Amino acid sequence: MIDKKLYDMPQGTDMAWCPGCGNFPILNIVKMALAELDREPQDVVICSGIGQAAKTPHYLRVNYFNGLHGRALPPAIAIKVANPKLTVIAESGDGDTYGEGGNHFMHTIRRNPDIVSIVHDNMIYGLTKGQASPTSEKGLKNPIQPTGVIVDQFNPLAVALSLDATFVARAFSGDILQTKEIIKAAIRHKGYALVDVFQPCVVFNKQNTYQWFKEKSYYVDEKHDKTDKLKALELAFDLDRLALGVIYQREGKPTYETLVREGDEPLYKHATDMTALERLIETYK
Amino acid sequence: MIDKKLYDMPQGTDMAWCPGCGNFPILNIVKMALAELDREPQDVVICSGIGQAAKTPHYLRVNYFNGLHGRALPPAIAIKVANPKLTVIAESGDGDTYGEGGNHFMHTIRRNPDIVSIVHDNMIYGLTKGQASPTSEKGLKNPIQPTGVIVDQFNPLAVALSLDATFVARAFSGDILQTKEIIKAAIRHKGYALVDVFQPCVVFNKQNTYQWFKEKSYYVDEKHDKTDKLKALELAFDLDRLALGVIYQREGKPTYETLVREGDEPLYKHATDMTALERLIETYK
Amino acid sequence: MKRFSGDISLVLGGAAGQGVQTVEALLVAVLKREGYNVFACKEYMSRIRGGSNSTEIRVTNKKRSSFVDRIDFLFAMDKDVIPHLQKRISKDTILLGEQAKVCGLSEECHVIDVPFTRFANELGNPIYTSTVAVGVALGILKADEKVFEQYLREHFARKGEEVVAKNIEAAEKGYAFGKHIAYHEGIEVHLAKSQAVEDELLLSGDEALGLGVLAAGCNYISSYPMSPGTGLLTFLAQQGKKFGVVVDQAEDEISAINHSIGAWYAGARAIVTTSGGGFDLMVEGISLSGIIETPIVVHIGQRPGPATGLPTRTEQADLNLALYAGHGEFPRAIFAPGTPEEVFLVAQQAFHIAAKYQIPVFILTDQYLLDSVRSLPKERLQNIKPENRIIETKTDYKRYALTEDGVSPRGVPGYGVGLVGVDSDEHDEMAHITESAEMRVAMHEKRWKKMEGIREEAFMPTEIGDVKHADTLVICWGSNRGVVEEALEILGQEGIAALHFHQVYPLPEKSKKLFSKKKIVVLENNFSGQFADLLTREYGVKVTENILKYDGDPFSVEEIVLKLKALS
Amino acid sequence: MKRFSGDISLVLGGAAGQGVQTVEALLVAVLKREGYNVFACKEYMSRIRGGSNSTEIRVTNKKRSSFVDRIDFLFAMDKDVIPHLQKRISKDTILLGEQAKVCGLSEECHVIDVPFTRFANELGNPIYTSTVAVGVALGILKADEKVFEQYLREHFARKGEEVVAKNIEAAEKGYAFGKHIAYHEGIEVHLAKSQAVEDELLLSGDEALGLGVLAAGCNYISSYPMSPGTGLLTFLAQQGKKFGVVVDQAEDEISAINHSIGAWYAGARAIVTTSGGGFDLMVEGISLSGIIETPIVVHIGQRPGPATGLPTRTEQADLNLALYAGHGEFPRAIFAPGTPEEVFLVAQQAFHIAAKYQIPVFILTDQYLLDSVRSLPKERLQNIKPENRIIETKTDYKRYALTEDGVSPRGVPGYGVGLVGVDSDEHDEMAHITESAEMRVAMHEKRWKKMEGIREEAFMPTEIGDVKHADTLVICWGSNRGVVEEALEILGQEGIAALHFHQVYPLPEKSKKLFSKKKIVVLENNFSGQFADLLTREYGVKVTENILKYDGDPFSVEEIVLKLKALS
Ligand SMILES: Cc1ncc(C[n+]2csc(CCOP(=O)(O)OP(=O)(O)O)c2C)c(N)n1
Ligand SMILES: Cc1ncc(C[n+]2csc(CCOP(=O)(O)OP(=O)(O)O)c2C)c(N)n1
Ligand code: SF4
Ligand code: SF4
Ligand SMILES: [Mg+2]
Ligand SMILES: [Mg+2]
Repeated sequence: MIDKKLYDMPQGTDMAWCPGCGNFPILNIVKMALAELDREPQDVVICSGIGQAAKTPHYLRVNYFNGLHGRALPPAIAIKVANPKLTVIAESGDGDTYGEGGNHFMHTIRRNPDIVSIVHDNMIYGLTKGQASPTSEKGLKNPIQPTGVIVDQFNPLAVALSLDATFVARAFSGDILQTKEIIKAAIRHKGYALVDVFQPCVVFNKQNTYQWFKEKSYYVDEKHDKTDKLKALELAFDLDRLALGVIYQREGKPTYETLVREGDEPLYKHATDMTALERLIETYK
Repeated sequence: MIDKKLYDMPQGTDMAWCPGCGNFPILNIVKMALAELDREPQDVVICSGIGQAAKTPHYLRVNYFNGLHGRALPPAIAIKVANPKLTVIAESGDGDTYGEGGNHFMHTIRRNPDIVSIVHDNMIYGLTKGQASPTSEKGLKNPIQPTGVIVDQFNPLAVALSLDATFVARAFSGDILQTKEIIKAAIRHKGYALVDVFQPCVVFNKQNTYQWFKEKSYYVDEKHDKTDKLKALELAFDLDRLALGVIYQREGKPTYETLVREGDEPLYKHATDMTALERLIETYK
Repeated sequence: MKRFSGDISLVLGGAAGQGVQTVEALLVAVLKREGYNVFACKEYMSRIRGGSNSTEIRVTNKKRSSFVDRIDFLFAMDKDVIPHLQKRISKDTILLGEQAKVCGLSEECHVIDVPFTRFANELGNPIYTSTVAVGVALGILKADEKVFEQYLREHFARKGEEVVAKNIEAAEKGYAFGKHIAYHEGIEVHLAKSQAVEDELLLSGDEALGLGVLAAGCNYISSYPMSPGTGLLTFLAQQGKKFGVVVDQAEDEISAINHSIGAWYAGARAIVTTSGGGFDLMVEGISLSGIIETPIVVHIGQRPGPATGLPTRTEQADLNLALYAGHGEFPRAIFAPGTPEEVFLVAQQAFHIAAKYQIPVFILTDQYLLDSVRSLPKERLQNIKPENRIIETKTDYKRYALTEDGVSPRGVPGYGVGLVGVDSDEHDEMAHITESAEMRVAMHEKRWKKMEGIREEAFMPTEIGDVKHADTLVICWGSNRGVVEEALEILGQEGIAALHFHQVYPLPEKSKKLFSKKKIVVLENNFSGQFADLLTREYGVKVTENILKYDGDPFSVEEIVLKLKALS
Repeated sequence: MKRFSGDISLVLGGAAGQGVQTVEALLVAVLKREGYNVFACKEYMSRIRGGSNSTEIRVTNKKRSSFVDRIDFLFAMDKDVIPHLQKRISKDTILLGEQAKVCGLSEECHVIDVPFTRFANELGNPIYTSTVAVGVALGILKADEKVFEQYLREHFARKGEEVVAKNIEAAEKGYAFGKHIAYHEGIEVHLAKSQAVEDELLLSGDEALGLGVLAAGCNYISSYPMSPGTGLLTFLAQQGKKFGVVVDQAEDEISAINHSIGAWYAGARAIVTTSGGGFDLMVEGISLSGIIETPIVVHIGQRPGPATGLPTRTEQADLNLALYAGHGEFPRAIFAPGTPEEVFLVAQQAFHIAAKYQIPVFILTDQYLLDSVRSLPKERLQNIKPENRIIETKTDYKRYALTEDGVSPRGVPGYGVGLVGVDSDEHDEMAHITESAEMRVAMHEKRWKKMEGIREEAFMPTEIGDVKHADTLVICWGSNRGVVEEALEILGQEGIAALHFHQVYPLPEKSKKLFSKKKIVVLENNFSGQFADLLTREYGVKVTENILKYDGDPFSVEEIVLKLKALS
């Protein structure tokens, strides 16, 4: 096991998160999970979009691609394909992943690359100061819907399941140990793994607090059949009692990077075979 | 009942579809459905994107907004909100709706506006000459995947159900009478109604032909409980036997245009209340 | 003794979440009520808590609307304020804050210990620190107690009697302390009050924009949050209900623009608001508006790019983007107001031009302008009567009728017996797809024909100083009006005058001659001199010098004075 | 008697799905094999079946690569061909087709009844009509039978003996008929053959691009289909496997660009291909590439806009878009090749510049160039050795190290012990978010510093004619090289020469002087004269005249000759 400290930023690194924010434990959990799974910092890439959650890669020592709002997944897939030896994690907010990035979310699931998606789900747009996100609850008052959200809450687990995602989990940043296990399982899983992590935003979301998440949620127990998709959907549809844990998992589906290319040689070593090109050019005679 | 001829284009109108294309019956069906439901041409708007299917509004006499590839739904919602008295139909291809337009597809369902989405699903990109669409079957050979499609087939019905769409149906353009009834039910339904219509592309999709669709599909029978969402999902997941008909329907969910605005006065009649504005300005003193 | 007369700059600094914005809002409001001319602008980090932000409030005898480097009074609410603002602190700056938080300064500095924590403790809640600070400032200025008490009463009314009482107590504590230190430290502030100002409006750029689009008859907004474009969306969400404005929070910017164009198609008057990055995603929609000739008004609140850049700071680097966004070619218009009254005006003009010529129209602002607050007489808000220019269609209605001036009368679905089609392909008069080269040319030229009318209606630039007789002409646009005005006044040189453009495209034919035989200096907040390039392209003007700034901060008056002095 | 010598234009017209493209492909290939210089270009409608399309094949003694209006032989496979091409048919045009399909012409026209249906019936399948047509053309040209038989044998080999035999039979039938009518109607065609040509390559713009990016070391493409950008995607999908090229069909263009930039970040060499509308959606991604300094190569196959426009036709109206796409400011480079060899060259240069300067680089082509086929000696394909310029990182690796020339050595994750971060916010050397104005300026200037190197490496324009002594200079870019070359040759005037730019941005410092004291005429396929504007901006050049075309068709030689004549 690697020393978790290896991922720590230099002392005194300024962090832009608010005191008490649910992002801190997630950061900690990710470091622990990587350490326990023995992933060297230089073999890990975190991709993120823009938002509070998306600042995560600035706070641990790994490679990172902090790109555009909503666009964490497309580069994540590409990085995995270009160098299948890397551990690739997309880490972003609920707005980033399900709102601006919704189309990539769906079509990444269809591809099933061997990457992990950790969604910091605070049910709000944090960085832009408290507008509703796709996962905001109906009725939540916010600057743009002063009388409350009028559209349905987005159901990431159900959408993932409907597209035959092979690893669908939900966690709560207030529970470090269990969440760590879930994230470890996600990293170990071969294929696209979604972990939607409830993450209290202590400034803008006064409705879905640590307390609220704690009261509303429960863990699926040992008897839960992770391979039963309809059962998983039933759990996903239940908005009154929020199931935590690995809701669904299926092994064995081929992953994108094995389908779209041959071998796993990093592409930075690749060069065009100029003799073959010469031969190809000859065919145009 | 309105005379269906009212929707006919002048004799000699050039149509860009190939002889035998599955788009022709859909066009015919839409005209019949509108006629039978007594919708005057000037009270109907068809929104479309770009593709072969998206040319539909050029071939019948109604109002239309033939916009950008993938963007049929956003203007459709807006038109319904701006003038709730209009019958608004979004009609486009599978690539347009589920590929380029995938994010709007999801977030339109969340809004539940009272519009109909008719997706001409030929499981291919027709206009651009035969590339795979999201609904192309795995293994389908095409110019960009010469050895066959490697990603999962997109499941529009399951995604719609996972987002709590209130009307989810599938039809087959080879069956005029039943498809007409399904589309009529969709138009009558209060809320977002998805009708995915199997539409053979006789030029580029030699795999999913009239014959193939006929053999693979069957209608849900009278006993089918349209309000059972898990049952509907089971049907949606079955790729061996393709269920046709209204798979799921639930009444009573408020529609977006009633939630986001007051009344149903068309906005072209609206003017700012200048006295109220004067009062508002005074508050900045 | 320290004497300040006619123009003071008071800066409040603190961490995000510390209430700096509350202090600013209260103080500015009270000062205006007291009859002082005020201008306030701010700079802040892209974070919700912590970091170091500041607000500058200028109280001046003459109306001012620009940022100065100079700080007369600095309220440091946090220990990071001093390092953060170090460069702007001089030996004349009076620093106010808790001793522990204002250390690390050279000995020359004039530091006054204000025991905020003690005051707050006495009041039983750190929340009152803000109001204490307001009081201290008012005390130093020797403001009228009755006015601010009255204001606080109104302001906190809906929070209940206790809150009102506590705040008044806090303000009075601060006020007494402020008076005391002014006396004790020999600080004298002389500022003119005027009854006219008492009755003025206090508007930020954001608010002026919100009011302007309402005046323009806007009844629809579909947008996705992005700083600094979000303000308008929030304004309309909060104020728009009673005006019947539909507010749709889009899933992304592509949805927003297509949704909004759809709304116009159906007869609504819509605006989208965003910033550069969000606008990038609307570029295809702009091209759509161009070919289907369906109006759209786009507000771009500029901030420094590329990409995420500096999300909460200011820049003017998206002019080229607005000018050339969208593949293919089609007419457009771009406004770039420099004051709240111009914001109010161009918001209406934008809707007017969009509706009349059926084109995409842009309002370019920036973080600095949107966040800045100033007092101005209500009469400066000029109304343009909004016309919707929608016709009732007849049976033979042709959406794209070829006309003399290129404008085809616009019908909407459901109004009249005609059918209204719009088509993103090249089309014929009936809006059906065409492959005819002749029809293509006819339609393309018809669309471009509209440019003549648009250009004829273009706003003339504002002349600052004696343009006719000047040999050097300073050119600015957008938010730089105030700073240029003040710098020229300070400079007081006869040979130098300025032009400010609140419409940057198209440029009016008539203003071309103003440039002839002069040395042209173009001042803008970007790296490459985008407006200078546009002047060259449009007027054939040879630009002598560019004054550019691209560090995320606005130009300061001092900076411009220096640069202009260096010219001669 | 009709005599044709040294230059014939043979046009094939028919509905989509009727095999016009098969005839073209076969005919061009056989003619090249026979030793004729060939050039072929096409125009077609945006539909899969029906409508009216045509292909022009020029067979010439001198190498030609431009479209002529003139039609010497017109093969009309469908009744719509004549009305569709009416304007280009003269009394000298020889029309070949079934009597019923070539009616409606003035009596002067020379019509030859070719009983295609009867031939096909005799052969038992209408599919053979195409090969019959090829045969007829070859008969008229009195081509060498052995050569085309051999070619057909190779071409149809994998379809089996029977298909080969049938096609040869069809071609011979046509050939005999062609010879017969030539004799009977007194048609004489004199064209020079050359052994050198036999051995040449036959390349379309699309193929040259595909081969060029392979030569550039491209190993990744993620794109979304859009005409005319799709050709490259298809090429790499079909040819790339043996080269280890990863092909990802993206769900949309936003995914494509972000995916591709991600691929570069991880060490791949990626290109995206699209057209204007799809590129609009990539605009934010371009800005991302700009700030994170991760290379990207973008191919934009231009077509007429705005929006969907004329999807299958040609235009050069996306230069401004490529120039200014992306909010904020950052360096870039834009290439616009005019011939297959230039396409091959700039594809490599684009990757070279992108990799070296870590910027977005554009290759602007258009439908006309991509679809045009011509014969050229293989030696004209010039190789640039691709360098990946990736370093192995050390522990203290800084992705954005501030350097002299602005280029920070680029590491990739997993290669070396260092960590590689990239960040779309303004950042420090370690790629972490910064709010420092000083760091912002340092990074912004560092990025712009790279422009110097990029400009230094800019390609010089190609001089056509005696530029030095000319008093009129015709400027063109992209696909218009061939037409200008030929028009100048026809014109044969000493005082007029031309420059063709295959790199349009940045422009090389050194070519500026070529413009001095000349009348400047800029010729381009758009409405507003975009390259002319760029010349004004970059060189301060005053453009005397614009020659513009924007109807979706390329310029013809005749058209340019007329326009240039009108100049003097
Ligand atoms: C294209 C674009 N649109 C909008 C924004 C502004 N923006 C930045 S973060 C954000 C939302 C963040 O919400 P979420 O992803 O839930 O992250 P959180 O801050 O809540 O962690 C938005 C709208 C942007 N940066 N880019
Ligand atoms: C932004 C953009 N990207 C790509 C295209 C090119 N394009 C036009 S139609 C189409 C796909 C059409 O597929 P589908 O929606 O299934 O319609 P079909 O032709 O099969 O009816 C594509 C990729 C475009 N017009 N605009
Ligand atoms: S705003 Fe909310 S999500 Fe963002 S850092 Fe603060 S508490 Fe966390
Ligand atoms: S290409 Fe296919 S979908 Fe398009 S018109 Fe032809 S048959 Fe129909
Ligand atoms: Mg969030
Ligand atoms: Mg399709």
